[in-house]
Amino acid sequence: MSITVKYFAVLREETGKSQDIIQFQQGMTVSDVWRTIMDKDMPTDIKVAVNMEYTRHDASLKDGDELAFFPAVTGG
Amino acid sequence: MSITVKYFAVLREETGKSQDIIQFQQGMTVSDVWRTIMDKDMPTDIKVAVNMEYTRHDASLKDGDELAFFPAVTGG
Amino acid sequence: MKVEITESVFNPYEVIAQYQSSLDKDGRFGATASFVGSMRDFNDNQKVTGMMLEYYPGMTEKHIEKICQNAIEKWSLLDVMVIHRVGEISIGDAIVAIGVWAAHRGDALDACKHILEDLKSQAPFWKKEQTKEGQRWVKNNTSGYVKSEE
Amino acid sequence: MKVEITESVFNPYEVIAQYQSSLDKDGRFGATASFVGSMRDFNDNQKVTGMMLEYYPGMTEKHIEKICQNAIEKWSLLDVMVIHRVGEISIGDAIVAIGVWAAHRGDALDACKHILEDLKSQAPFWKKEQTKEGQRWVKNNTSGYVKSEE
Repeated sequence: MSITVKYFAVLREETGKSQDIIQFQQGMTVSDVWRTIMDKDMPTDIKVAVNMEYTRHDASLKDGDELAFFPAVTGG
Repeated sequence: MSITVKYFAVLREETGKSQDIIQFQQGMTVSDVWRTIMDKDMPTDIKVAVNMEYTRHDASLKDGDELAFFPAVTGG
Repeated sequence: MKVEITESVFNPYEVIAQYQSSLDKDGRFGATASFVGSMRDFNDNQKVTGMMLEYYPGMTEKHIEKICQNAIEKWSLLDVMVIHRVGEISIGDAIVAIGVWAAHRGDALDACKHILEDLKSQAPFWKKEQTKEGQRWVKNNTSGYVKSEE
Repeated sequence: MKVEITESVFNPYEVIAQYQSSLDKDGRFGATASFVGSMRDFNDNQKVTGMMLEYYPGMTEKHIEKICQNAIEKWSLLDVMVIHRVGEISIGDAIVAIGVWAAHRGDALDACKHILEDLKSQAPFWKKEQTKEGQRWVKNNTSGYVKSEE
């Protein structure tokens, strides 16, 4: 019963890690995970993907999901 | 005192020639030249260049001009 | 700026890459937009087997240079090149290649499209297609979109 | 369709020409639009000396494939390829190359621009620039036009 959490770019640097494995709890949303890990509310400009698809901050999670947090993208 | 007249594409084929040299007459316009050579009025869809610049059917000519008649362009 | 009319088969990407390497502007351009027009085997609902492209030596080059110069002034471009084939052309051959170098992508892409549209509507070239039923002069260029022809 | 992420320097025109020669669609496409984004030595009013490009392995490829698929459906395209560099990048290096093959020019050019804009606004890549004053994460992509930055 776990969720993989990935961090990219400035978030990877700020947290000092590229990945966490956290305990999955029934009814957990994306922003619940952020609050659990960071101990503060999730800023509105953070981008989120679940299982490599963009999603909303209030999206519900399920056991085994891969969650990713990252800033605005700057490729191309 | 002459004007060089060039024909391109279907006009070159219809007239059976790629170039004429005609006598220049004071006050001559592009459509006057057409009428002199073709013995009929100039169709509105014929394109005209004088000295390699697009111009109008009623443009005046001067001695030594290079005049060109051609259909709609289809390059690219 | 480079404008070239050629009777020979050319490899458009080699020509663009070669011209770029002559520019000595590495680090200044962030965006290159290019367009290559090639000969299709189908036009106006008919199978085409070959083509002859006529032009107006002198005027054609001059007019394309003017089109490029206008684009350089309207957008913020670092350089532009156009190469256009004339004479006898086979299926699959490149007919035209346009390269546009700019600091930014929007300028490069918009200018490339604009140069192409100006070239197609104004530059003195005339296509004569070979079909099974014989030869025919192309009357007008198409709109540029599949959907508008359906 | 081809989507590739690479850590190696690539020659964009060679990649586009090679992919085209693998297509076996000579005579079907009349139009190829391409875009190459290269690393500039200047951004946001500062001299840049190098760059690191981070991505999200798996999601990045998947998302670019989706962008291409959407474009293929919206316009009438014959094929699309995207190659994007990641890792350590030097001034003048190609960062991204997009190739779009279509029967007609409008479809190819419009789709190329659209794919690029989608890629820049959505595909998970992050640039960290090296300047004399140190490293900095790029916060947002520019609008794409010189004029909007003046």
